[in-house]
Amino acid sequence: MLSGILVLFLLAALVPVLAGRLGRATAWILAGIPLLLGLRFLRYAPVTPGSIIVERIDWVPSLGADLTFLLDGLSNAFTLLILLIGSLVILYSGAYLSDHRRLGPFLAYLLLFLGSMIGLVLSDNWITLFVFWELTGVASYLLIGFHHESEASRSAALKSLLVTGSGGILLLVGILLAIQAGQDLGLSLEQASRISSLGLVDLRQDSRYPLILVFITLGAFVKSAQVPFHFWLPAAMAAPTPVSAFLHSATMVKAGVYLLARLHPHLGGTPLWQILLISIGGATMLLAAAMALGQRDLKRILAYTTISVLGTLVLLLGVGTDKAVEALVVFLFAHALYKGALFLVAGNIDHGTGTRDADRLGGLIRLMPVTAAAGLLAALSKAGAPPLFGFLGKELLFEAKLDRESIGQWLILLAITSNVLLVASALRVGIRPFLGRVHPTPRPPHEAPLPMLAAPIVLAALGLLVGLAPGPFARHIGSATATAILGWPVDMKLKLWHGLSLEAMILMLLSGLTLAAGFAVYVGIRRGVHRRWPRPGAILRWGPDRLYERGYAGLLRLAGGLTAQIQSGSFRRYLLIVLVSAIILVGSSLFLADLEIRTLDLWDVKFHEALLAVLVLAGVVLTVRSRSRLTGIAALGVTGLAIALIFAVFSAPDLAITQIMVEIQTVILFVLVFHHLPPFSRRSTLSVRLRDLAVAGGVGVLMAALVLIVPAVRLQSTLADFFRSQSVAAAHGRNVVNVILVDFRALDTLGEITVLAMAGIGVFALTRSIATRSRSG
Amino acid sequence: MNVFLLSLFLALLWAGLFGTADWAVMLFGFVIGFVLLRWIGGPLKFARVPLRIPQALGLVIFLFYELILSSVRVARDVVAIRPRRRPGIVGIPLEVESDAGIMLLANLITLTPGSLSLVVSRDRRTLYVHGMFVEDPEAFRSSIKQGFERLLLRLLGR
Amino acid sequence: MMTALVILLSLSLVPAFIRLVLGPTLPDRVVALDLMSTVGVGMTALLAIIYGRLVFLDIAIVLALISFVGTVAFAHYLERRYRKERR
Amino acid sequence: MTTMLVLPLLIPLLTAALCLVGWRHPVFQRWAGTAGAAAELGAALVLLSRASAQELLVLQVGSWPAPFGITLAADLFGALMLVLAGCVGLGVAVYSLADIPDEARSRGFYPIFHVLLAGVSGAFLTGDLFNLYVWFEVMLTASFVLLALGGGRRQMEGAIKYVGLNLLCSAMFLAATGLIYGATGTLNMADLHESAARIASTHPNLLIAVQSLLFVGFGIKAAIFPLYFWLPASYPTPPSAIGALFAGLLTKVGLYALIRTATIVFPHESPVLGWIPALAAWTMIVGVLGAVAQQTISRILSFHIVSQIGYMIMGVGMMTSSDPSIRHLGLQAAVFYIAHHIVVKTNLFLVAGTVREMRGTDDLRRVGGLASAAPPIAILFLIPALSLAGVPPLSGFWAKLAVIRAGLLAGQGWVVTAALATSLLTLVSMLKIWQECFWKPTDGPARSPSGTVPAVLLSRNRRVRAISMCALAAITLWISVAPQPLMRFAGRSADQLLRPERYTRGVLSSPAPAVHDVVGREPER
Amino acid sequence: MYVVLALIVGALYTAGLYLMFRRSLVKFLFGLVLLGHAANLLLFVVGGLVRASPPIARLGAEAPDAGSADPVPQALVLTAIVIGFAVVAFTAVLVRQVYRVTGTDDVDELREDP
Amino acid sequence: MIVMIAFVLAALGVLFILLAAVGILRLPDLYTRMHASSKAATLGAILVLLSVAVHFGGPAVWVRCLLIVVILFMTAPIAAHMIARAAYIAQVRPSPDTRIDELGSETEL
Repeated sequence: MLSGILVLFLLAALVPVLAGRLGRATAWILAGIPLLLGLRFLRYAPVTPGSIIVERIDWVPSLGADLTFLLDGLSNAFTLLILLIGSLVILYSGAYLSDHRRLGPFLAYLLLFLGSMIGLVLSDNWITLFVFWELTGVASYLLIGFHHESEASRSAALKSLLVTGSGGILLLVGILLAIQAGQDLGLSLEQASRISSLGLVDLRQDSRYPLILVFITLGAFVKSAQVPFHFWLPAAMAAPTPVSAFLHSATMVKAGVYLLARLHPHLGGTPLWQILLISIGGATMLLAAAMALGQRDLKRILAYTTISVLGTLVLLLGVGTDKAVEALVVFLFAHALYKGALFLVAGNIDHGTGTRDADRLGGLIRLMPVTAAAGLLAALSKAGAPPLFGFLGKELLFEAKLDRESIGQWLILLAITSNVLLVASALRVGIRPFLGRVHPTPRPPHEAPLPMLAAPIVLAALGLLVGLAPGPFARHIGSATATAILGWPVDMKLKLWHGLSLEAMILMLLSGLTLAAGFAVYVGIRRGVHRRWPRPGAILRWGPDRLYERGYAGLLRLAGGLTAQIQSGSFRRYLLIVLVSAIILVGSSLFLADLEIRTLDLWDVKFHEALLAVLVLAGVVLTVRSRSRLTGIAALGVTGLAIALIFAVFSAPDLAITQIMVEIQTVILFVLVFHHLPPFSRRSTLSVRLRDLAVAGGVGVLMAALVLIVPAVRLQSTLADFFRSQSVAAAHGRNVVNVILVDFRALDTLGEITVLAMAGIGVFALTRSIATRSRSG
Repeated sequence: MNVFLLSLFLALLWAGLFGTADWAVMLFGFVIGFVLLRWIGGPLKFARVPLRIPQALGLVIFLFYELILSSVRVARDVVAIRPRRRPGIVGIPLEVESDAGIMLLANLITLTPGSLSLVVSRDRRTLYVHGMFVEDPEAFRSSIKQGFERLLLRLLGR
Repeated sequence: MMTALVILLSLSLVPAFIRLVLGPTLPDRVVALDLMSTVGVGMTALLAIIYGRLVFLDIAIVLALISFVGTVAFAHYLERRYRKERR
Repeated sequence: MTTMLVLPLLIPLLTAALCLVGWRHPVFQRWAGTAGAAAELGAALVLLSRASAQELLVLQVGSWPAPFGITLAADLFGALMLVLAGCVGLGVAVYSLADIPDEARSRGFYPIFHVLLAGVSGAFLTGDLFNLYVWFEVMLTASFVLLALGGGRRQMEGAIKYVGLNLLCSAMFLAATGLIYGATGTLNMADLHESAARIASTHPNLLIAVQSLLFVGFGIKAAIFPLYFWLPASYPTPPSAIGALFAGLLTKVGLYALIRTATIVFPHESPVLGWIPALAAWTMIVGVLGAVAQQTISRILSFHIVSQIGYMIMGVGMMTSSDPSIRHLGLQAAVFYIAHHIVVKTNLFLVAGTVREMRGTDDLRRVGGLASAAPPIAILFLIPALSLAGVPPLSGFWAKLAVIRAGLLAGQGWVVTAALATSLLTLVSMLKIWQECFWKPTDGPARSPSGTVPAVLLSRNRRVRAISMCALAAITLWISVAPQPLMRFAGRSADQLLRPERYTRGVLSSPAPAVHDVVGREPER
Repeated sequence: MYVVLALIVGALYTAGLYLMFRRSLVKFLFGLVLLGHAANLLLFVVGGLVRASPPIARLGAEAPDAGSADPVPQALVLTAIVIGFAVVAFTAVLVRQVYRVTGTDDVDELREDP
Repeated sequence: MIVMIAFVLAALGVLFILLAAVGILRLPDLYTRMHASSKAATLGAILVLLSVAVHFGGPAVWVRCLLIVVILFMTAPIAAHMIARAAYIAQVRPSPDTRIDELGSETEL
C-alpha cells in the first residue's frame, strides 16, 4: 500500500518533466496508473466483512508516527472511489487543459492529491493520517489556485487552505489529546497512536472524551464544509472544473465524513456525538440545499448541493443505526458518481459554450448530445429518480430516518424538504441546459473531445448500472463498508423494488412526492419566484464568509497596528522595553534576596581612594551633562583615568596600564571621529529625561545591589591559589595576570585578538567606503 | 639630535618598558634602535649635526636651572595675594633656520621662566612668545635671544 | 608619611577638575586633563614607594607617554576645526 | 584524538588569515573562503560522528587541568550545532560567490565571515563561561562589520540598533559572568555545576538573580519576546547571503548558551525557567503578527525568526515540569526544532536574496510572476516555506508536533494555543509571499537590477545560488522524510543535557594531557 | 571601599544607560564607553579588593606574596577592556558613517521601513 | 637618610603639582594657566620620580625614572606649544590685562 502511494508521489515529482516529453499522451498514460493501482487494490477487494489487512513500517517512533496502513471495508470503498474517479479526472484534464502551458504541474498536483487522499483513507496511524490530511489541503490549494493569474483564484485558494488548515489544527489537538488519553489508559505510545487500537480502550469513559470529540469533529466539519464552515467550498469553484469534480465529489470534502465514519465505532454513539452530528449535519443539509437555489453558476449550484449532501452524510452518521449507515454507504457512492459526472458535464458546457450561467443555457441536447446524455442521467440520479443509484440512496435515507423514533418525524421532514430543493437544483443543472430553446452563448456550442466525454459518461453510466442491479455492489462493497463503520457485521441488501408492504408504500409515496415537489420548485425558479422569496441563504452565505473576510482584514489591521506600536523603529523605545524587562526579571528575584550588609565594612575607605571615587563620579556627571562633544570626551577621559588609578590602587597595575592606554586611544579616536559630527542639542523633554533616568537608575541600583550581595556568598576559590603557585613554577612567568592571559587562558586572548582584528578590518572597511563614496559622489 | 642620541633614548625606553636596567637589555635595545633608525632614518632626515657633548650638557643644565626658576616664579605668583604677573605676547626674530632648530627652540622657550611659545609666523622669521612677566618687551626679547638661542646656535651651528 | 603625600597629591585633582568643568574654552579643559594625567604620574610613582613595588612605575611611564598623545590629538583637532571654519 | 576539537576553531581562523593575506586577490579569497567553509563542515561532521560514538569529547586547552585552564567540550548537542553551523557556513559561502558584490568582497567579506564562523564554533565548543563571552564577542564584532559592510541608509539605521542592543546584551553577560566568578570563584561550567548547587542551598535568590541577568543577556541575543527588537530592525538590511548567515546562526547561539547554562550551570528547578513558557507564547504571537504586517520578504522572514524562537524556547520551558519524561520531550523538541529551523531559515533568506536579485526588490507590492518565470525558484521557496509553517510532512511539522505534544503533556494549554495559532499565521504570511511574489502576475516585464551584467553571467550566478539552495532544501526534505534519526539524536542530546553529571564528570576528570579521550562512555541508560 | 565601588558601579551603569537613551549618536557612544567601564569595574570589584599586593612574584620569588590579589578577575577585565575598546572603536566609526549616510545624528530619525 | 631625601623630594614635587593645580584654577586666562601646568606640574612630577629613584636606588629604577623624566621633559613643552598654538588659532583671546600683544594684529597664520 505504501508503495502505491509512493508511486503516485514519485510520478507527481516526475510529471512536470515527463509532460514535455510525452505531450498529448501524458494524460492517457497517467490515467492508467490509478486504474492499475485500483486493480491491485481490487485484488483485496471482496474484503469480507470484518477482515482487515495491515501493513506497517516505522517512521518516527519518537512521536508515535508510523506508516501503518489498514485496508478494511471503509478504506477499500474510498480507495476504489478515489482511484476510479481520479483516473477519469486525469484523463479528462488532459483534454480540458490540453493547450495549457502548465498541464504538467497540474497533473503533478493532481497526482499529489490523489496519493495523499489514498494515504489518508488507508492510514491507521493518527499522525500519519494527519500528515495526509494536511497534504490534501496543500495539494488542493495548489489546484484551486491553478489559474493564479486571477485574483479571485488566488484568494479562493488561500481561503480554502486557511479554513481547512485551521480545521486541521483543531483536528491535531484532538488527535494529540486522544493519543495522550490512550497513553494514560495504559497503552504504549505506538499503540495509542493507532486508530484501530482505540478499540482496546474506551475513550468514551475518559474525562477528556468531550474535548477530544469536539476537536476532532470540528476538524472533520471544517474539511467537509459543514455549516458554518462551508463557505470555503463555493469559493473553491475558482479551480479548473476537473479539480472541482474530483475534490468535491469523492475526495477532499469526503475526508471529514471518512474520518467520522472511521471513528464511529470507537467514539460514536454517545449523546454528545449524536447531538453534534445531527444538529450540524441537519442544518447543513437544509441550508445548503436552500442556498443552492439562489445560484446561477452551474458549478456553484453543484457546490451548494454538495455541501447539502455532506450534511446529509454527517447527519446519517449521527443517527448511527444500521439502516442509517447503509443509507450513508449508498448515498456516498451514488453522490460520488453523479456529482463527479455533473461537474464534468458542467465543464463540458463551459468548454463548449463559454458560459456556466444556468439561466443563459438551453437546448444543448442537439449540439452536445453525449454530454447531454451524461448530464441527464446524472441529474436524474441526483434527483433520486428510479431506477438510478440515487434513487436507492434516497429510499434508504428516508427509511433510516424513520428508524430514529424520538426525532424521526422532524428528521424526515427535514430530509424531504432538502430533497425537494435538491431535486430542483438537479433539474436546473442537469436538465435545464439541455432542453428547451437554444440561447445565444459567448462561444458557438460544440461537443467536447473524446476524453472529456468518456469520463462523465462512464460515471453516469455506472450510476445507472448500480441502480439497475444493486446486488453485487451491496454484497462486495456495501456490506463491508457498513460493517467497518458500525463495528459489527451487517449484511446489506439493496433492491429497487421493495414490494408492497406499508412501509415500502410510504417510501414510494415520499419519493414520488419529493420528485413532484422538486419539479414544482424548479418551475417556480424558472419563473423567477425565488427572487421574491426572502433569502435565508443570504444571511448564511454572507455570514461566515463575511466573518472570514472581516477576520482576515482585522488580523492584518491588528498585526499592522500592534507591530507599528511595538516595532516602532525607535531605538530608544526598544532600549526602554529591554531595560524595563531586565529590571522586572532580575529585580523580581532580587526583591527578596538577603542583602547582608554586615559582611561589608563600610568605613574601610582611604582618603585618596574616596577622592578617586568622587573623581569617577564627577567625570560621569560631567559626561552626562556636557553640552559640547569635546567636553564630554574630556570628561570621559577623566572617568577612565580615575578608574585606571583605582585599578592601580587595588593591586592591578596591568589593568591600570591597559586602561590608560585604551582610554587615551578612545579619546583620540573620538576626537578624530567627532570632527565630522554635528554639535549637541537638547532634544528630549524633561519628563522623558526623568523617565530615562529612572529606568537607567533602576538598572544601576540592581547592579550595585548584586555587587553588594556577592561577598556574603563567596565560596573559596581554588583558581587563584593554583595560578599563584603554578605561574612561576610551571609557566615561568612572574606576572600571574600575564601568565593567565598568555598561557592558562590563552584561548581568551586568541579571541580577544580576533575581536581587535575584526574591529580593525571594520574600521578600515568603513573608512574606505567613506572614501570611495566621497570620491564617487 | 642625531641617530646616536636617538638610539640612546630608545634604549632607555626599551629598558624602561622591559622593567630592568640589565645592561644586556639596554645594549640590545640600543642596537635595535640604531639599526632601525639607520634603516628607516633616511626619510626622517635628521639634521646632520656633529655631536657637541659639552654644549649639549650645558644646555641641559641651563634648562634645569631655568625650569626650576620658572616653576618657582609661576608657583609664587599663583599663591601670591597680589600677583606680579604682566602677561604679554612678544615676537622674537629667529636666527635659527632649520626645522629642528625652530622646534627645539620653541620647546625650550616653553620651559623657560614665564614664556610659552605660541606660533611661528608664516615666513618663519618670527616666533611669537607668550610671557608671563613681560615688564619690557625688548628686555624680554633679548633675554631669550641671549639665553636659549645662543646656546642652541652653539649646539647646532645654525 | 608617603600616604599623606598621596592624599595631598590627590587633592590637586580637585582644582583641575573644577577647571575641566568650568572651561570656558576647550583648550582650558585640555590643559586641565593634561594636568590630571601628570598628577596620575605622580600618584602612581608614590604608590610604587608605598607598596614597595616597581610595577607601578610602568603605569607612570605609560601614562606619561600616552597622555601626551591625547593632548596632541586634541590640539590637532582643535586647530583643524578652526582652520576649516575660517575657510 | 580530542585535539581535533580545536579544528572547528582553527580552520575558520586560518581561513580568515589566508583571506586576509590574499586581500587584493578576490579570486583567491573566493576559493580559499569556500574551501575553508567546506573543511569546517567536514571537521564538524567528523566531530559529530565521534561525539555520537563517545558521548562526550573533552580537550583541556594548553593541557592545564580542568577548572584552571579552558576546556573545550563537544557533547551531542554541541556537536550537532557545530554541524549545522558548518552547513549554513558552506551554504552561504557558496551562495555568496554569486551574491556578495565585489565591492563588499574586497572589503573583507571572507575574512569576517570566517571569523564569525569561528566565533560561533567557539561558543558551541567552549566549556568555560568567560570564554563563551569572548566567543560571543568575536561573533558579535564580526557580525557588526558584516552588517555595516558597504551599507546604504537602511543598513546603517539597522546597524545602529543592532549594535546598541547587542552591546547591552554582552554587557549583561559580562556582568553576570563577573558576579558568578565573584560568588563561586570558578568559571568552568562543569565546575560551576557543583558550586552553583551549593549557592542554591544557601543563597538561592542571588543565584536566581544572576541567572535572570544571564537570561536577559542571552534572551536579547536569542530574540525572545520583550528583547527581540534589534532583529527585525537589522536583519532585512544587509545583502541576503549575510542575512541568511545571521538568520541561521546568531539567534541560535544565544539559545544554545541559554540551554547550556540552564542545564549545566543552574539547577533545573530554577524559577527563571518558569517564565519561559509565557515568554515563548508572547514571542510566537508578537513575532508572527509582526510578520503578517510586513510587505517585504526579508522583513517577513526576519519577524518569523522571532516567532520561531518562541517554539524553541517553549520546548526549553518544559524543563520546569516535574515529570522527567516531559522535560526530556521538551528539550528533545527544542533541539530538533533548532536543527530544522537553522536549515530552513537560512534557505528562505537565500531564496529571498535570489528574488531580490531577479526583481531588484523584495517588496511584495512590486514583485510577482515568479512561479511562471522561474519554477525552480518557486519550488525552492515552497519547500522551506511550508516547512517553516509546519505543513506536514515537512521537517517543521515534526518539530512543531514534538513541541506541541510536550506542551500538551505539560498541561500548558495557553502556550499550545498560541503555538497553534502562530503556525496558522505563519502559513498565512508564507502564503502571502507565495501568492504575491510567485502567483501574482507582474504588470511589466521582469526588471533586472544589474541590467548591464551579461545574461550568461547572470545565469551562471543563478546556478551557483541554486547549488546551495538545493542542498539546503535537500537537507530539509531529508529531515522531513526521515525525521527519526535526527529525532533520536535530539533525544540523546536532551538526555545528556538533563543529566549534567556525566558532562561535569567528563570535563573535570578528563586528564590534562589529552592522552585518551574516551569519557563517559557508558551503556545507554 | 567595596561599598563605595559598588555604588560607583551602579552610577556608571545608570549614566551609561541614560546616555544610551539620548537622541544624539555621540551621547550614545559615550554611553557605550561608560557601560563598558561599568562592566569592567563590576568584574574587578566583585572579584575582591586587595590593596598593595599585585599578583606578581618578586624577583627570585617562587610565587607572589601570600594574600596577593586574585589574578583571575584582573585577567578577565584585561580581556574585557581590550574587547570593549575594539567594539567602541568600531562603533565610533560606524556612528560617523551613519551620520554621513543618513545626514543626521538623531537616533529618533533612524527609522525602519514600514 | 635616603628615606628623608626621598620624602623631601616627593614632598617638593607634590607641592609643585598642587601649586600648579591651584594656578590652573586661579590664573586669569588660558595662556597663563598653561605656564602653570607646563612648568610647575612637570617639575613636580620630575621631583616625585627622582624621589622614587632615590628611594629604591639601583640602576633599574634609575633608568626607568630617568626615562619618565626624559619623556616628560620632551613631551610637556611640545604639548604646551601645540595647545597654545591651537588656542591662538582658535582665537582664544588672552585676558584683558595682557598689556602687549604683538601678534594681535596678525591674522594670516
